[in-house]
Amino acid sequence: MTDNTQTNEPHVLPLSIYLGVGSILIFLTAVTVYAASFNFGEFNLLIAMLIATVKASLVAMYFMHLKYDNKLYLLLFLSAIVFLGIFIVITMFDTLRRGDIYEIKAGAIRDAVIYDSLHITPDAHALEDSLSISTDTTEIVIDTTK
Amino acid sequence: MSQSHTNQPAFMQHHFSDAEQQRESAKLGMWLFLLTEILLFGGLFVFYAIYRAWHPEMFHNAHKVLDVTMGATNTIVLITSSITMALSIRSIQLNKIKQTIWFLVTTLLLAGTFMVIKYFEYEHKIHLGQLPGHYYTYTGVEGTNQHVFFSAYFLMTGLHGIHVFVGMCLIGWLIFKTKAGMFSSQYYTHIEMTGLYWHLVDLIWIFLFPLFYLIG
Amino acid sequence: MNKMPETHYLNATKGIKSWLTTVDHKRIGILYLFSIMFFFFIGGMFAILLRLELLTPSELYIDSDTYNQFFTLHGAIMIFLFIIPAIPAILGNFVLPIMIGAKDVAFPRLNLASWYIYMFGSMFAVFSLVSGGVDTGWTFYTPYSTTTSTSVISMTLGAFILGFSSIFTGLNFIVTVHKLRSPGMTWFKMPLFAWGMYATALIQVLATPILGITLLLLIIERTVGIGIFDPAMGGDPVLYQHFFWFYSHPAVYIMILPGMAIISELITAHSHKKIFGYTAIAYSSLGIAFASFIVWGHHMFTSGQSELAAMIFSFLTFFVAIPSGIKVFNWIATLYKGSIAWTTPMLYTLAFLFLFSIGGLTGIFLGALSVDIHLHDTYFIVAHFHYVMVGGTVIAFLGGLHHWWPKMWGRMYNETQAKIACGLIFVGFNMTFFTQFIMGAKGMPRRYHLYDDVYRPFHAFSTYGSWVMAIGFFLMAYYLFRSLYVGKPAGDNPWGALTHEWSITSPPPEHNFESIPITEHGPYDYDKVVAKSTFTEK
Amino acid sequence: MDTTGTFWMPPANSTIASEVDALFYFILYASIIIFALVVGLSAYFAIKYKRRDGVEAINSKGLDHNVKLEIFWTVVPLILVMIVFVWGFQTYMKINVVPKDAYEIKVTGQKWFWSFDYPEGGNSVNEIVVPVNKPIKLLMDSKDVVHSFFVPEFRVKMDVLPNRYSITWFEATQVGEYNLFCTEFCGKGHSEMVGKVKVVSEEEFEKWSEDLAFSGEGMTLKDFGAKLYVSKACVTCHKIDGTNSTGPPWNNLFGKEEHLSDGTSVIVDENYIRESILNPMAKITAGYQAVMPTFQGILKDKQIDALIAYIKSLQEDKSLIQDESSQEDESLKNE
Ligand code: HEA
Ligand code: HEA
Ligand code: HEC
Ligand code: CUA
Ligand SMILES: [Cu+2]
Repeated sequence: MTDNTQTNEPHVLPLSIYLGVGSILIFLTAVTVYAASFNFGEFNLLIAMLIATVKASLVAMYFMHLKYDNKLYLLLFLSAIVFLGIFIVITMFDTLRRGDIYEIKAGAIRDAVIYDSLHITPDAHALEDSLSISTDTTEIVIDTTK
Repeated sequence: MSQSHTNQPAFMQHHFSDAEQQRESAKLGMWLFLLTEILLFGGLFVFYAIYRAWHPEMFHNAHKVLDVTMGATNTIVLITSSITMALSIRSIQLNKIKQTIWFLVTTLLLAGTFMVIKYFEYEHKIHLGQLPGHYYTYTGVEGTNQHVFFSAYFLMTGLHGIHVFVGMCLIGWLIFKTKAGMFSSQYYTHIEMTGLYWHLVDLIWIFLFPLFYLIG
Repeated sequence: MNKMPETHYLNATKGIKSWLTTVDHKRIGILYLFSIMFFFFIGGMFAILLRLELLTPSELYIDSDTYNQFFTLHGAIMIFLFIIPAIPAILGNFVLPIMIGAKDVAFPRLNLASWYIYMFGSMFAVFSLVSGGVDTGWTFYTPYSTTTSTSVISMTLGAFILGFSSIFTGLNFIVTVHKLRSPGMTWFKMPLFAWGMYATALIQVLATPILGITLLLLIIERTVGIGIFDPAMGGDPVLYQHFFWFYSHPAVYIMILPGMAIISELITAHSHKKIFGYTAIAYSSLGIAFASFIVWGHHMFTSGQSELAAMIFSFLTFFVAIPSGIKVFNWIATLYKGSIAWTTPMLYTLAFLFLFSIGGLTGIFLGALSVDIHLHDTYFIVAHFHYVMVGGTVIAFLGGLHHWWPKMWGRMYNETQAKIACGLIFVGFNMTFFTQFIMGAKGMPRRYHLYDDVYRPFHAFSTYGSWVMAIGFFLMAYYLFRSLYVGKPAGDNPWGALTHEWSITSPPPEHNFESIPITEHGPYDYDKVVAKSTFTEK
Repeated sequence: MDTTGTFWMPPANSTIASEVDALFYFILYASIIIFALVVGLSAYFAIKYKRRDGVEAINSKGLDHNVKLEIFWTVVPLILVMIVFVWGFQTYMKINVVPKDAYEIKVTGQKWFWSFDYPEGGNSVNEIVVPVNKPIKLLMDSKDVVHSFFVPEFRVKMDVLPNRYSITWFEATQVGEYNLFCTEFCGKGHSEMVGKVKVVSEEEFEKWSEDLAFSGEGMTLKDFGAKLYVSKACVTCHKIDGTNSTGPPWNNLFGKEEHLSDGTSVIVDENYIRESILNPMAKITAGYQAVMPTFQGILKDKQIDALIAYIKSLQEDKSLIQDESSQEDESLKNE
């Protein structure tokens, strides 16, 4: 497009940007799959999330044009992430810190009711019998059908 | 800013003073909508995070039953569809209608591929009883409350799948309307908005993939 | 005597169809007015019925199951169908675009869609009402809500759908405020009502999706048993409370911010004085909006959340009090040396200052950890939230309704009757709920059908108060309806106010403005500009 | 219930109570001052500057902000609330940290009654008896939904959660009987899920806990059953005068043909009653909801036998009862 007189003329990015970003994304996918085949212990999560974040930022910045558009959109986008972060972090201040004061087990006392009737047999064909058991033993099943 | 309604293009609505204002409004509205989408999914990410932190071993054991090859293929399929979607917008910006349609069709096909692969994954899990909640009957995972992992898996990929499906409908509609000549480099708001939506769907998958398939 | 304009938005097109397909923000506001007031009436009737039952400590005329459904339906209807949409959807829709000099909201069709979504969602609520009711409390705490046999699903589905209506209204307002302000109206020349609506809309857009996903998870937990909230399935009920309050605490500011926004308008318009501390009020709205997101856990001090989390939440809770205080003090300073007209909207404003201060200050009791341990889930809480919601939001809403009523219909209500109704509501309200502070502090638990005899005098007095209040509301309904037919034409600017909506005819023309207005003076420049009042009682 | 105490608060009968009250009153007085300021000023202005006919706006140029004033009313409330926060938090920690030597009682909440297990092996329902001036630790959990343990006179409240333990403690300072409320909504009987806290002297407690392990020796089975009928809270749902309550009435129950919700019917005999007590969900009587809690683990065999004997004694047509216990006298029926 050479004629740029119109005010609402779009901002056209060169093809190379799209293709370049696209290849990086695919490359990073390969990297993250490869990285997952090693065990970095605690860092597994960190590495995977780091790569995912880079990929997500590329998509947001180039495909979604955040880099070129009104910065208000970027602000909105980030605020969603920030509020989500607040939600997760503060909730974890609860969920991971219960029983700080006491020595008691602050977690669940027993497993979910469905395991009462699940036989631990690594055989997928146990499917049929365990299904029939699990539908008539738990009161929850009865209640929810109402 | 002109207030007169004469010599305004057909797509203009009366309460906007010019096309730029209309376009900007649509875009801001769309971004706000995307923000609500992020938070909607966000609730499920919180679900995932809390339970993963509570049962790290179980999550680790359970994730092994997912098929990394299928997941990775789907990631690549979805990323590619994001590229073609972006390119379709570029084409319409350059007023190349044919090319736009071609890219949109490719996007649609890739989305379809994604859904087919997803279908096979689900099918397999349903067969094995690796299902959420009361329907969980699989016994090959060690740990406590394994069904929670599959609850998270089905909820998150399921909600994502619904979004892909909605996206496919939108893209189909775009193809139809582009053919009918609704869009040009002067006016392509709908394609742009659908594009933003589609990239967001892609973006969410970018996180779902490692969280479920790779590290669990 | 004033004359009504020949054509205006009410008579520009005619027939039911023209109303049901309208995209005019003013008409949509009116549609909301009638539907929301209808549900206010229903919710109010449940309140009167449950107060009647509480007249005596033992069973009077309904059993426990029915009582439980009454307070649940009362709470759920009042919250989801009345107070959250009330001010934004009715008054916001009607005045916000005109105030900022726009011809409509940014997405008129989405606006209409919001109304239909509201009606659709309310249908589910009504359905759950007729299909056996709900008895979980408006909070739907698990695992009770996942095991009770009542229609929890249709009620939560209703709330889920109503959430979308709320989101779309918020989204619309944000874009409208950003993109459709008239030339010359900078952010800091915007009326404070618009600021308040904007801050509210931000919360609506950011918090409501979480409600959506929470209720969805609840429904799925109930049907499939995914094991997130139900302990029998390995879930955690306290986590449900986090999810619920992450939305529902910000939601209480979705309720009060619009109320505060109205008060900011009324207090200047009826004292003809420039608002004190404009910037402080504008920013405090944003401050409240932000702070509202980080205090949700103060509803859970006894729930078994970790002590660390309780401490954080208590600490953060107090920060909401500061911007609220800033607003209150600025309003009082605005009155200083004003020219205060004792109109009905002004009376509501003064009532607001009185009641909201009590409601807000009792919030401080609840934010204090040790005191909340004692007060949690007693009638002290019930009194607190009625003081802020009814004494704050509803009073402000009624003030706003009376303020803009002549603009909406072009006619004035009967001022004398309005003042009597205002007085009845004020007195009845304090009778009903002040007693509840005392019995709450003395240990009367909430959601109790039968209660210990020592609380009897308090309950009885409270019930009498609710009758006084009900009379006030019925009187109001009577004179407001009557004014539509026999009210005197009010003229364009009955209060002599300066914001844009008073510069056009009452009722406004179909497209608000002939040409987009240029904003020359600030919304409250009463020291520079004098607008003559077009209405006198005599 | 004792109605002394202050205008606002019930009597302060635990070590923590007066501390909570002190903060309550601090906030109350501070609030009254702030409230008086807010309402006083606005009323004063509203009257002083009331609009008079003909007079338009008073010249108020320059009265639209004042930085010093604004800082003042930001900082002063901030200081106040921070005092409240720190004070509240300190007491909160005292409410939460259990003293080392506390006497531990296991509390179980269940629709809609409380049961208490003492370390000596005794068990009581809806009545918790504790020694005065001794810290009592409560280890609590729920069998079904969330309940909450609240004793206003002690200022303690703690939710009782299913599938998880929660803990609170108190130390009573006054001998007496206090109300215990459930304050988390738990369904139909929520407002009837009330009990008593009986604070007694050390000696009395000692004696009481010996009695508790009591198994009805020296009593007829039927009398023991009548006692259990009240003390184990059957009375909250089952009447013996033929009226319907949450559960079916007990008089003339034995030997009757009972219709079940699945359409079948059953003759009420010892086995059926036993099953109804231990596994109430197994057979639901038609016309009632499946809300009866299980007493598995709460009632001992002997106690169940006693209850069966008691139910039998409520049968007027003795021909339906074959064994010898029916020959016993009727006079102690309504003890
Ligand atoms: C419109 C709705 C609304 C508003 C505005 C508020 C405002 C506040 N609320 Fe309220 N609240 C509810 C609605 C609302 N609340 C509801 C519905 C519930 C119960 C839900 C349920 O369980 O069903 C609840 C419950 C609730 C609890 C939980 C209690 C419990 O269940 O145990 C708490 C605890 O911290 C709390 C605190 C506060 C605080 C600190 C404020 C503050 O924002 C108040 C700020 C205002 C002021 C402080 C007054 C003005 C300021 C001054 C005059 C300046 C001077 C002030 C100081 C020096 C302090 N509220
Ligand atoms: C906006 C919110 C709102 C409003 C306005 C009210 C209004 C009232 N509420 Fe309440 N209430 C709640 C929200 C609200 N409430 C919530 C959230 C709960 C908690 C529920 C739970 O525990 O889950 C609750 C609980 C609650 C309880 C505690 C129940 C319990 O715990 O056991 C009580 C008891 O007294 C009560 C009483 C009242 C009364 C007497 C009114 C009166 O003010 C009502 C007066 C209104 C009328 C009489 C209607 C008249 C209207 C008209 C005639 C139409 C007018 C038309 C025009 C003006 C055009 N409410
Ligand atoms: C929370 C209320 C509640 C309490 C407490 C309660 N029950 Fe019940 N009970 C019921 C209900 C409801 C039924 C009928 C539904 C059913 O069969 O489960 C019932 C049924 C029964 C039946 C069968 C009666 C028939 O007509 O079929 C017996 C026997 C019984 N209960 C014994 C007891 C005993 C013994 C206790 C106390 C130790 C007790 N119940 C406490 C609610 C209760
Ligand atoms: Cu148990 Cu309420
Ligand atoms: Cu809150």
